[in-house]
Amino acid sequence: MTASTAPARPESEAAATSPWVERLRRVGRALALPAGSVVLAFLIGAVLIALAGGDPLASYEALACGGFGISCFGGETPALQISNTIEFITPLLMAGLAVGVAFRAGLFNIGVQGQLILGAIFATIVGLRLASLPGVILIPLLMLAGVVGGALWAGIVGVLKAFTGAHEVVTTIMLNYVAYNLLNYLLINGPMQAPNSSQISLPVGQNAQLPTLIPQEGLFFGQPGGAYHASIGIFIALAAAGVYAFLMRRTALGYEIRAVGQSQRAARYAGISVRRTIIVTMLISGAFAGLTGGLMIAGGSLHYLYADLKFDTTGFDAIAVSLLGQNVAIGVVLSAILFGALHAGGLVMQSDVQISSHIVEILQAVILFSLAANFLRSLKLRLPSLGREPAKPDGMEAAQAALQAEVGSTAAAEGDGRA
Amino acid sequence: MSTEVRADRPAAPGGEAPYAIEMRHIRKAWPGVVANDDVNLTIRKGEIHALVGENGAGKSTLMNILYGLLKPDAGEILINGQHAHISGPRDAIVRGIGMVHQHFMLIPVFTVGENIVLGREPVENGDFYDRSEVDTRIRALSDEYGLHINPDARTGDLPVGLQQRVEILKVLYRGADILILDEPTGVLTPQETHDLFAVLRGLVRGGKTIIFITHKLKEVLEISDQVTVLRRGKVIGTVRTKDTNEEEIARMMVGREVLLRVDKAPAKPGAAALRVEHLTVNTEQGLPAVRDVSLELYAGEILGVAGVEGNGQSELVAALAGMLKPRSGRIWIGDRDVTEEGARHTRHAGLAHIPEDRRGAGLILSFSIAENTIFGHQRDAAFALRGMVLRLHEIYAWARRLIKQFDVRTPSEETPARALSGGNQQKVIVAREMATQPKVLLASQPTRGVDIGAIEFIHRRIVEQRDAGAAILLVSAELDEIRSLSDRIAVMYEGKIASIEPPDVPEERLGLLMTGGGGRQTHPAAS
Amino acid sequence: GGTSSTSGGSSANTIKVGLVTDTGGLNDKGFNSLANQGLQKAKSELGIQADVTQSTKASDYVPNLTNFASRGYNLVIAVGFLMASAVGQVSQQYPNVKFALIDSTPADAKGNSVTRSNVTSLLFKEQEAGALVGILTGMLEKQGKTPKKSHIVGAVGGQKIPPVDHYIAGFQWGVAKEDPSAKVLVAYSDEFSDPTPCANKTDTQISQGADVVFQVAGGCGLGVLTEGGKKGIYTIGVDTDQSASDQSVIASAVKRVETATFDAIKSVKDGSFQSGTVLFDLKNDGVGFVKGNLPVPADIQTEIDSVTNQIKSGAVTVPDTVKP
Amino acid sequence: MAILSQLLQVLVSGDFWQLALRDGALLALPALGGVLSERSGVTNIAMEGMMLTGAFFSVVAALSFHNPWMAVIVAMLAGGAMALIHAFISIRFRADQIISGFAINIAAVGLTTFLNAKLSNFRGLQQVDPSGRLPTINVPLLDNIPFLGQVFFQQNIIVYVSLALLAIANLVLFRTRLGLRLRAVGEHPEAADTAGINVYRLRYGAVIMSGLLSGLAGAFLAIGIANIFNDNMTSGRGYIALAAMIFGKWTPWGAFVACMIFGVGDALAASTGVINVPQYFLQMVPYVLALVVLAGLVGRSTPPAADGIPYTPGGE
Ligand SMILES: Nc1ncnc2c1ncn2[C@@H]1O[C@H](COP(=O)(O)OP(=O)(O)OP(=O)(O)O)[C@@H](O)[C@H]1O
Ligand SMILES: Nc1ncnc2c1ncn2[C@@H]1O[C@H](COP(=O)(O)OP(=O)(O)OP(=O)(O)O)[C@@H](O)[C@H]1O
Ligand SMILES: [Mg+2]
Ligand SMILES: [Mg+2]
Repeated sequence: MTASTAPARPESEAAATSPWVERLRRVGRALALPAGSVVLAFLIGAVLIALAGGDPLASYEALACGGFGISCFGGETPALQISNTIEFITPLLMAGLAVGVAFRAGLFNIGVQGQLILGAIFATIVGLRLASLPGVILIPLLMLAGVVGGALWAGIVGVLKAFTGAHEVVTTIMLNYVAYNLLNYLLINGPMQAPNSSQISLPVGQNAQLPTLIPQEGLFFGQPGGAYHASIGIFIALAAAGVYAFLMRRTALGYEIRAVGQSQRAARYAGISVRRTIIVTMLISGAFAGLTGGLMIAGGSLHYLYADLKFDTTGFDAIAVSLLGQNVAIGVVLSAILFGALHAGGLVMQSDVQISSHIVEILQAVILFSLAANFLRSLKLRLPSLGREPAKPDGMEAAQAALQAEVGSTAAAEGDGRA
Repeated sequence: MSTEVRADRPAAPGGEAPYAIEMRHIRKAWPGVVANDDVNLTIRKGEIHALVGENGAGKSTLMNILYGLLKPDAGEILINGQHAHISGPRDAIVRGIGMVHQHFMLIPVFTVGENIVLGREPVENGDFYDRSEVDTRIRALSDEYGLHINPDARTGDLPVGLQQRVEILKVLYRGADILILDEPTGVLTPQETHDLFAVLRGLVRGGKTIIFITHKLKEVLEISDQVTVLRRGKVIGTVRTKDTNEEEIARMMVGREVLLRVDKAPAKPGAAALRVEHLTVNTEQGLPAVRDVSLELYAGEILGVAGVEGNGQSELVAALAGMLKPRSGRIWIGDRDVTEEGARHTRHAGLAHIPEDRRGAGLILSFSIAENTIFGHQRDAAFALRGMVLRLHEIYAWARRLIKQFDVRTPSEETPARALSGGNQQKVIVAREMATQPKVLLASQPTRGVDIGAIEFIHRRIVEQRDAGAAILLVSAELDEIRSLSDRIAVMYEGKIASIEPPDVPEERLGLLMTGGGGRQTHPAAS
Repeated sequence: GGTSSTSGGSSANTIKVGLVTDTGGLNDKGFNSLANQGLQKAKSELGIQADVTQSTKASDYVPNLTNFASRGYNLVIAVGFLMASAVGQVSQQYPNVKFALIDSTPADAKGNSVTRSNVTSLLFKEQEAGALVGILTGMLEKQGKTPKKSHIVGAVGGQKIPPVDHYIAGFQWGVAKEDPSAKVLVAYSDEFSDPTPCANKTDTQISQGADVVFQVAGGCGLGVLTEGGKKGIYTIGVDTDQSASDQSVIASAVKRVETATFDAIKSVKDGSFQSGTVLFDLKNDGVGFVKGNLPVPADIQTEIDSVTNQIKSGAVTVPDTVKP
Repeated sequence: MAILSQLLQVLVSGDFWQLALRDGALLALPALGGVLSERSGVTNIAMEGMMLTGAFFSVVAALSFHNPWMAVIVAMLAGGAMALIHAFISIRFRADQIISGFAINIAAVGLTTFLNAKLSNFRGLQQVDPSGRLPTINVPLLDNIPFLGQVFFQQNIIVYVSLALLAIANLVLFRTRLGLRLRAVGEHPEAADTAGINVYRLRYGAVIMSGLLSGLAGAFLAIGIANIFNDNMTSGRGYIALAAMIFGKWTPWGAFVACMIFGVGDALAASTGVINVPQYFLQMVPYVLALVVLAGLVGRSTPPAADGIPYTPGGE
């Protein structure tokens, strides 16, 4: 082959020395934007708080205290605040992954709330029925039940989409409402209502509850152990994020999911079954969602199923988490931490400085706007063109020009040699 | 060469008469690339001015600037001697500039009429769209320029040749004096190109000025008065067409000598690698496309498939590749009946496929080049442990090898395919499909829209594959390509193989066979 | 830093009270709002430190209660039946913090009611208020003074939870006592916030013949009042005097959550806090009957007064479960 | 059998259909807004938030002006302002339109709840008195026709407005120059741009229209039906409208048919006392029905080709 006999080109060496630098730079660049967006959002939020008659600095101190246990001046126990935050992060992260998987295949799963409810129902049933099993068996079974419940619900969406083309936005919204009514049926004078209560089920037994990070007996950081509800559920969620990353980046299935998300036509060309991939993706998405439901029952502070789960917004907040995290595992983890901390912080902010916790929602929205609109990049883009002077080629441009010149001359040499 | 046409026109501008267009010191940079670097271009009134250059030379960018779609970083534009501030296509339209874009600007779900009048729609009773007025005007226009078309046809249903016609009518409808045609012949058959040239000559006679972008040097010589060559964003020079030749233009474009002809030894056909019996295939919409086709393709030969676009070639290839289920008939690769197997298994049986739609099917533009080099092979043992876990190390090594072997010009294997020029994108596909040493290679329009340097390269590779024993089915709208590469030529007409011819068949006979043995091709919408 | 966040700690004799709403939030026009009014009154009259946290999800209950308890608040008020087990849990972990639970007794993990030495349950005999508006309704029906004289009336509940059912049970009892032939339609909207389902339920009850409808659905139930007004029937408000909401409101069955909240705070302030259950009923004016936009005829008023006395004296007991 | 006859009894009642049409027409407004926005190429999932904002400000305005028309205008402006944000972020900044729409929905909840508390000192805004409510109009003579009169001619004024807007939108979208251009912009903005059409202006217009319509729906909900503002009172209707828009294949009448399924669902849910089926199963019916119809009859709905893709001239 002519090309293979050509001398090794310098740019391949350049490429060999730079990938780490390049990779670091890329990670930095990938993080810079969301981080900048968050900072910008907080600046805008500060203005809003001031307009609302609050003290931005005090509000943010309280927010940081509630979210991360730092800058606490109201007698809060940092460890407890962190525990609360972890408790909120866990379902957000899990559900965020559920939304993310679907997004990767080009599917907008607004039905995570419904899938999560089904997961919680299944998990509760297993937790109650098999209460006598030891935890090491019962907890995995309960999680599995959650997975099955969620996957079943999302699977309907996948199958309908694959075989009839029914749009997933419609089917997921419809199935949410079916799930809400199912939940009501079960819990309001229905088969799962606890005998002496209404609108809630019996709690799953001790064996079905996830171990907490801090022992329940004794005093820790000045507070009773039982006040700390953060459970090892956070590790399950983090592990799920790891699985997600591995699935997407390192497996053929993830590759196919991404291919289908980018172009169904191309996927078909490559022999990928689009139908099958859509169904599998929805099953995985539903499994994550169902696992969220399982974690809510086995972890957290309430171990029973409650009808108000239909007003819970986890499944919707997860959409924001996934979008903010740009559907990549690390991004979803970071944005779940941010949203979990904002939620926990909002509660403290209201009690500490009397700023409505609903400010937090506005803040979340501003973060999303700022990220989506990429205000920062627009600012940057606008700067160089202020002077009419055309921009000097930056490093990359210069490198590319050099490369092109080099390749050109190599090719010319070949041509000459043959002529 | 039609010298008599050139004789009709003045060889130089008449004395003081201002240029139709002057572009001065135009600069436009994209991130990482300077697409236009201090470009000066002057177009005389009433001439056909060809603009040529390799892929990515900056031709489209320059014309998009002229048409107001892009804002230059620097430079100025004069139209008919007057400074023109063009801040959007509307300004260009007002100044009598019309443009037929490289990628059609047609709305598939609209009718032909709606597409043509869009932006200058006749209305009645206030704002109501006046369909009968549209029909009248389009018929008048069609008659005037001999571009017949049915205004009520749905544009997406038309073959590309007719879509091209719609594009030109759009420009004429707006009364443009200066027409920019960006690769208008890229998708046309020789007959359609011929027809188009007749129209262009008519337009010039009627006083219009035309800027014409193409990769086909023959067309440059046939139709233009002047040629401007761009290379990597810079003007290399402008020459009078009658003072130059193909070799010179090619050298200006590429910066070196280019082999314009493929050297190849006679084929040594082996056993049948692909057999097709009584194959009938419908389009995705369920319309008959391939009717009862039988053929045998031998190892070590190139079978060219010629035909006017829309005569079933695409569906034939899709069926062979397992992307479209045939209605009846059977397909064998070697001894394996793959009729029902689908794309994945057909691939495993040894078939490779360079698809005609490279951006829509052959690549995932957002994936890296490395990821694209395993597209369709993502579950192969070489790239995935047990078909499940990707072996990234091997994949990157593989990608680097292909990049080197196939001279893909890219900063790295992690660059997204989107960032490559069209020619280099095509090279990635060619590399991937050839590297598996397939038994059967379906090459569909393998050099469409690719510059001559890359065409030369791809042609060489196809011949090498043949010599290595692959059976190659080459589908192309380029008769030159078909004739110079093929060992046998099958002509498709209305879903059937009209005839199989030797490679030295006269062009006239091919043309005749492609149009049903005589009469002009017609399409129901072209009436 | 903010002034309150730095000084909140420990000035010796201001007591700190934290209030945790349920997911209805402070604007619910129902018991969250009323409890907050009680809290704010205590703040201005008793000079306490009063802080509020709104729960947006059920999973916020425990963290919110814990937040106040862990910071040494003297009293943590939990508003609403749905927080029973959350209070049961947190009160056990913080035996030195006092809790007041509105509408329920604390519950253990299994949902069984438990007693805690640091929890006071503020319970209301809603059925007694429901009974009085039931008496009014029944008498009007019996005397043919309702818009349609149909002997059919309705009640629209928010969710099927005890505080709601108590009201409805009392209403059923009162109506049946005066007009045994009258039928009481019962529906639940599953909503405390969106008024439309309540309005729609009312519509249906009206088309079934109801000419007096009792709302027991908080903010959602306001839809009952306006829909009733539009359709020309009588309606009855709940929790507070709602006669200003619509012309159709002929009376309201009230429950003095603000008073109960205030009293609980006061008991902590003056050291008279007692664990266990505090019952608010007709006798202690914790629930009651308030007139609306219809002049109550003397005979009916007499009957209402007499039933009130019978209930107060214990001569009659009003049932608290809804008859199917 | 008893259930069937109960169902029949419900289905022949004028009350039932009156209610179904009212709720259908309520949903049709944001659904129509969605159709316009997405036809122009801007994905819009923000109807929920724009509607909630409209509802809130209609009540604020009705309480201060005691005039429903002023309130309607204020509500539409409020919805339009939210839409303007969405348009600005989506069009000017070429943002991911799902993120932007989602942010609008979150912001609307936060904003209205916060302001509700602020303005009412934590008691919730007052009930709107009759002077501030949108009137029900009985069309003279026609309203006396048995059954049909009640269903079609004894409705809130916004029901008539909603139906008229549907008809007008359908005409504009498919018969006029403006409609042709709007659809062109949503299918292939480059083609429209190169034909001299101002892509941005049309997109801004369509998105803002969706805000005006959603704001109007919010006003209808708050001062036509409920006469009150409660936090989060739209309770997912914007999402139902979104589903209806897709279900109806991005056409005004298609969306309206879908809205009517949900309107009937609302009416059914209200009939629980009459039909002897467990309430929650009855309430599932419209959603299950929609699923079945979608899967069986409607099938694939293809959005406008450029829906959700920000436009950059020349691919810049
Ligand atoms: N077309 C496809 N699209 C998506 N996933 C697929 C596809 N084909 C196979 N898979 C998944 O990959 C797994 C491994 O592939 P498999 O072992 O089936 O490959 P193969 O041996 O080449 O094919 P076959 O067994 O059908 O001959 C399958 O079990 C299935 O889960
Ligand atoms: N939207 C864009 N963003 C970034 N780079 C671009 C863009 N459009 C063009 N370029 C780059 O600008 C250069 C010139 O592109 P242009 O399309 O003008 O080439 P061309 O001469 O028309 O090529 P072809 O013959 O393939 O059509 C190329 O390197 C191309 O990659
Ligand atoms: Mg080009
Ligand atoms: Mg196998």
